[in-house]
Amino acid sequence: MRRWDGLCAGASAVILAAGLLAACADKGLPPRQLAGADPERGREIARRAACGACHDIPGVDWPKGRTGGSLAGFASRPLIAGRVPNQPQTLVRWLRDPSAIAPETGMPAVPLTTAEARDVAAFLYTLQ
Amino acid sequence: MTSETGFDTGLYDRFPTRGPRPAGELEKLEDAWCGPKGWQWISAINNNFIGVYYLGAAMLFFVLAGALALLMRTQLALPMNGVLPQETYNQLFTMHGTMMMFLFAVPAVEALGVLLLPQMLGARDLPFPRLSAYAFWAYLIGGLAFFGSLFFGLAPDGGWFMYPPLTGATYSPGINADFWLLGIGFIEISAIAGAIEIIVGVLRTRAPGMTIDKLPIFAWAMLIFAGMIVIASPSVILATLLLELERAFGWPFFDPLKGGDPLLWQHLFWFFGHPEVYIIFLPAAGAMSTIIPAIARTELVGYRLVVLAMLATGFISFGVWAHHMFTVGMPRMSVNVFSAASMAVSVPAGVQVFAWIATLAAGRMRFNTPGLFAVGGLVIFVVGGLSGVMVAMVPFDWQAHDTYFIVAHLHYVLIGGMVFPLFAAIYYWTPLVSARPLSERMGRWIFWLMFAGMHLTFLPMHLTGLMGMPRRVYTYLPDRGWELPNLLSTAGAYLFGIAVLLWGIDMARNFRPFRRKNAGNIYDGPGLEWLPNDLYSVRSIPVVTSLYPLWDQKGLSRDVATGRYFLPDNPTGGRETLVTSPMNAEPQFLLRMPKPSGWHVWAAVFTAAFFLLLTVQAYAAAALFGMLAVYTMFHWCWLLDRPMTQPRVDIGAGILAPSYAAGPASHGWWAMAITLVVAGMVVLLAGFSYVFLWSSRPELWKPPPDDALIAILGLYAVAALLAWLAVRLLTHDGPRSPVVSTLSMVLSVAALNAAGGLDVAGWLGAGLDPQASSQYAAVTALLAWQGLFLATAALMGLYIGLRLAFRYVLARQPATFEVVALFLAFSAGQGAFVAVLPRLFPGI
Amino acid sequence: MSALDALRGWPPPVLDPAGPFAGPVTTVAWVLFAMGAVVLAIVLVATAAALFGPRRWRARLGGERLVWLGGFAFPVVVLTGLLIYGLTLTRDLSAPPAPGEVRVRVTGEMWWWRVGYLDARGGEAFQDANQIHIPPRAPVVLELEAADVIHSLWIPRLAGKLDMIPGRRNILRLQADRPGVYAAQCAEFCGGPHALMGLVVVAHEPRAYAAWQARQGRPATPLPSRGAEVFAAAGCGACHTVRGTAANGLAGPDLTHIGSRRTLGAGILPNHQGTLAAWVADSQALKPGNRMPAYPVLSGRDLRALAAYLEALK
Amino acid sequence: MRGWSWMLSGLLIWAAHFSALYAIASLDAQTSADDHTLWTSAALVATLLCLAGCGLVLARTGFGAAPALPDRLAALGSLGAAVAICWQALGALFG
Repeated sequence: MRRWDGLCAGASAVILAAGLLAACADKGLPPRQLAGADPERGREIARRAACGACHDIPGVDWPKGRTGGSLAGFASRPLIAGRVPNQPQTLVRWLRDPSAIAPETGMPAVPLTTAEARDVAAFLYTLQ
Repeated sequence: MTSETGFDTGLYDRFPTRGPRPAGELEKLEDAWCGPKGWQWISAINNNFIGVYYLGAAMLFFVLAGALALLMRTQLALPMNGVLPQETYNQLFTMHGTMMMFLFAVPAVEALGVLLLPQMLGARDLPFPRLSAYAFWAYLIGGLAFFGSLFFGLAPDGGWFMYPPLTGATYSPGINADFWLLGIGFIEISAIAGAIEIIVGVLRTRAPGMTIDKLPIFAWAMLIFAGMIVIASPSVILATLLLELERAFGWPFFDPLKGGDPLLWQHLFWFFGHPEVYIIFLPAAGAMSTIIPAIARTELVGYRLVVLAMLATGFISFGVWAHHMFTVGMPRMSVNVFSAASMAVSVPAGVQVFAWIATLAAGRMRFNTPGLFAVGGLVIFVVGGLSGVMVAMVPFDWQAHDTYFIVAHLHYVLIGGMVFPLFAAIYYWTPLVSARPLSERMGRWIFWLMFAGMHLTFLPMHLTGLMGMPRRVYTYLPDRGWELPNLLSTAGAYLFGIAVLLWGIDMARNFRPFRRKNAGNIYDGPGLEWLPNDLYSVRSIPVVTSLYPLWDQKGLSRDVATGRYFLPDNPTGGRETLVTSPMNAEPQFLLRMPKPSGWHVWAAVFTAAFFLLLTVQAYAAAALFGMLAVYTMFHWCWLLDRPMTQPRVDIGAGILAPSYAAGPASHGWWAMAITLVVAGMVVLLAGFSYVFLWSSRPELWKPPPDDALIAILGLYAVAALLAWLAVRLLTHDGPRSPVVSTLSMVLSVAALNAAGGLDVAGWLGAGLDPQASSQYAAVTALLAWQGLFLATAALMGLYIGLRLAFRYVLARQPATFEVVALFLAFSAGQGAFVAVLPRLFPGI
Repeated sequence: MSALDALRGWPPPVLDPAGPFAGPVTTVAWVLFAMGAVVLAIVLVATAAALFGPRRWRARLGGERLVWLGGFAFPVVVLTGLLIYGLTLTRDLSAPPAPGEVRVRVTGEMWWWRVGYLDARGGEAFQDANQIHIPPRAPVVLELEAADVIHSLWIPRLAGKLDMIPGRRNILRLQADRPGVYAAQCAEFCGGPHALMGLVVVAHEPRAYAAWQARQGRPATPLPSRGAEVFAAAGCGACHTVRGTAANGLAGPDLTHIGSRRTLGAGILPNHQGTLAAWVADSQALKPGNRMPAYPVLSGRDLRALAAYLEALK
Repeated sequence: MRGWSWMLSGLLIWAAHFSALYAIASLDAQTSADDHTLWTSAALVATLLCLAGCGLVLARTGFGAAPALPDRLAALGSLGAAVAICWQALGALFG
């Protein structure tokens, strides 16, 4: 019985902590809404464009490249690529031509239309 | 029926004898055949022990190779899965195929033969008990070392078919490929040893009266199986030798830059590799043809048709090897002939399947576990046979070849044709060796799980193949639609795995071997193996008058158990069995057999160590262990053909038989003759390879030395003559016979070596450099092969000389001389072939 | 239609032929499936009757007559028919090429495909890699060779497979009846990342084919750029050729028109700046064991410039 | 040995035919295309010879009427071999 109590207590603590963190995240970052963008379509576009060739992306089985780092938890990151604030409009611009924002980046322009880039951005914001 | 040996078959009427048997007879027999105690179990040479060890080891490798398959299926469950890295996967699929074929399937059926044949034939043991024990130990040690290579990342990764140039030194620089080449070469030697045992056993140790038309169908199957091993495995031995020579010394057999041809490997490999499938299938089919009549309680319908079907399979399977090569771009006429032969080989399989169905209809099937496995195997095998007909159609094969369609096909054939029959056999014959039968209830569960798992794994693979998935891929890209069938296959594989696990539990709970009392004939089988038996096999060797003796010969069990037939005792005091004639099974002589000893075990350990050390390139240590192996074998032979005192003995009912035989009547002569067939096949295939290499790049070939061909041939002829003379001089039985004939034998050895030396000298004079071209490599290989025989001949000369010194050379015991003379004569003939072919072809 | 769309599994490519060298094989496949289904049904019914049938049926089945009929006569008749069908088809499908057919030499390498387009005299006009462009509705002759180990070229919708064997040259004919993109892959285990050795066959409209041919035959005309400098400085030219520049390596694929290819890494990735950069930076993560080393030393700016340069090589 | 050769005679004839056709096909591939007809006829001759052999064996066993196992196996083997030989000949003709 004692073991079970301990487990329950531990689980409650974890849940509590997660809730607090989520609350903080909500407060600390501006809302990331992209009107009319479809995250599911974005995932498909990201898969087709093989963004995974450089990034490990949760929800995309393959490829899983190492060059650009993992995109897990992208939604809760304050910065894009550690450089610019992680805001929807910036992200859409970043996806289409990163070098216009950060000339020293190694990420090339990905052939996406603005609408496609918005979908992909919406998808990336589902990566909690 | 006319007599084959001059034996009066009227004497059979003296059996069963009447009156009580003398006291102490049975105790003497038990004493001679008592099993080893404690640690001595290693030295056991009785087929009751070796057969169980052998089958146990084969099943161990089945489980291990199956575990590898589960790992692979786990990796393939999802596209671009990361469970196994690429290198590991490539090693696993290589090991899975290799182990299932070489370490499980062939040894398992061979073990079944070793275990069952003596009992089925009414013999006390197989004729060369130490040879089968040697074969087992060599196989176990070699197999474990081979499997162990996985844990060091040294496992071969070129596929079980090992195609060069991928497996050559350039593209497989590590010792992984060497593990395969030396390991498989070594294990084939063990398979050949077992085959010799089985051929001589089936032809020469049958119970009197068991004429060829009363030979149990399983024995027929094992006989054909063993014959096929003798013809087929030389091919893989030669292939592995050539590739190892290319890897180690750069002799270009397969390297196109120097006139070699990668296709030579494929021809040699599949000339072995396709018959291999039938080598595996035939004994299992023989088991089916034994079990189905027993389960249906009726005679096998079309016994003769089935025998012919198995013989035809044995023959035609040697004409289909190139159907594994329909996509290599062979000339169309060859392709067509091979396609026709591939269709032809399916007819005998159809005959057997319908014979089983007819037998089931003629009798009344009992749905016990062996019966379920037999019928389930039949259904699965038919599906595999049908997809086999499909891929025998060349245009369809162009699409299906090397895809998952083939993976499905071959697993249906092998699981339906071999694994299910093997499980039927295990359930059917376990009561023969175990004090308890296996559980019927668990057996049913195991059957249905295995049957369902099998179909769930392999049925979708037909589709996966048609969807474009090639074989031997460690992963696949998403979006090709291959996800679902692959996931199903993986689920099925786990189901199969659970069935095997349950079987392991059943074995652990119920299998109790090596007890004095076994569970007995619980399925009411008709074969001699169900006579009451013990470590000495049957109490007395019956006269057989029926194909189903226990059903047709009333009171046989009782009479046999009370010693009323042949050999109710052991007249020479040791282990013995009766040798009979090959067609009519007329008693010929009493074969005295060895007692347990350690020499063959040491021989196996040293041979294995030799090959293993060769693989890891510890050449000095390998040479040491090679010499130790030769020494132990030498010692083992030294115990043979000792002077003996009782020339004729009573083999029952006052019938006298010799206790010694030499020449073609003796079992040792047969073993040597079969060994020489193996050697002859190797040199014949080497000749084929030579011509094949020429045909691929004739413009690169240089003229042979124009020298003493006549002298070489003359010397070889003299050698053969002297060997023949040695036997004649010995049996002439003059006062100096032993000395003169030994001298003649030694001179024969000298002449052989002189001829070989002359041959080599001629080529060296012409600038023989084995690394320079495929021609020179092939010639050197031929010469080296002959050199191996000349060295063995020299050892035999030494052996004969020592025997003379110990006064073992006796005119009335010429068996050793006959055997050595046969070997020397063969070596002379082979030497002539090796000298003539490269000198006269492709043209003077 | 994108290249990767051609790789989707349904309908199964073997049963969805797109040319006269694959179509008849599909017909054979259906005939064989029908044969198999009928025979399997016969065996199953016979087995069921033998096991469960009434005594009268079983008596009729339980004799040598069944073995003769079912095991010998029936297979002989069926197989004779099939054999003649198969032999006729083998002859038709392996007819020697006619003069004037377009010839392409495809060489299997570990683990990609060198594709050389031959001119009328049999000389190599220009080289490409990992895709084969063919004119539609005309037989094309592929001369198959291997540079290292045995490979096998399989384009299920256009023809059966044929092996590429060092020291030999095999001839495979195929024809696409419709313009389109057809997936293909290596079918013979060739070590390492054999699983990831794919390619695509592109059948053009006739006029598009001529235009493509003209464009591919020309050397590259890259503008001087930072990417070109990176390409030269990183030593890419030691393994790769870009016709019209100093890069003349032969170990890897010809990159003269890499920007115009549909796939990257031998049929495994879509081809654009992003994947080009990923491939250059760390191809080992995408296709483990392939012969191209990873280039983690390039700066972000250089990598991007290089990718842009490669993409511009149309 | 004689007994076994007789018992296996049909199958041995098959083996002879297969070997002959394999050799002929190899020679056909090795020589010029003009000789193709020659090799096809050689295959035909080999086929007729082997079929005649099968016929002889069958006749000697009274077309399978002989009851002894070796005779039966010889007869059945010849029958089966004849089928395979015809198929292989078809293959050579279509070569």
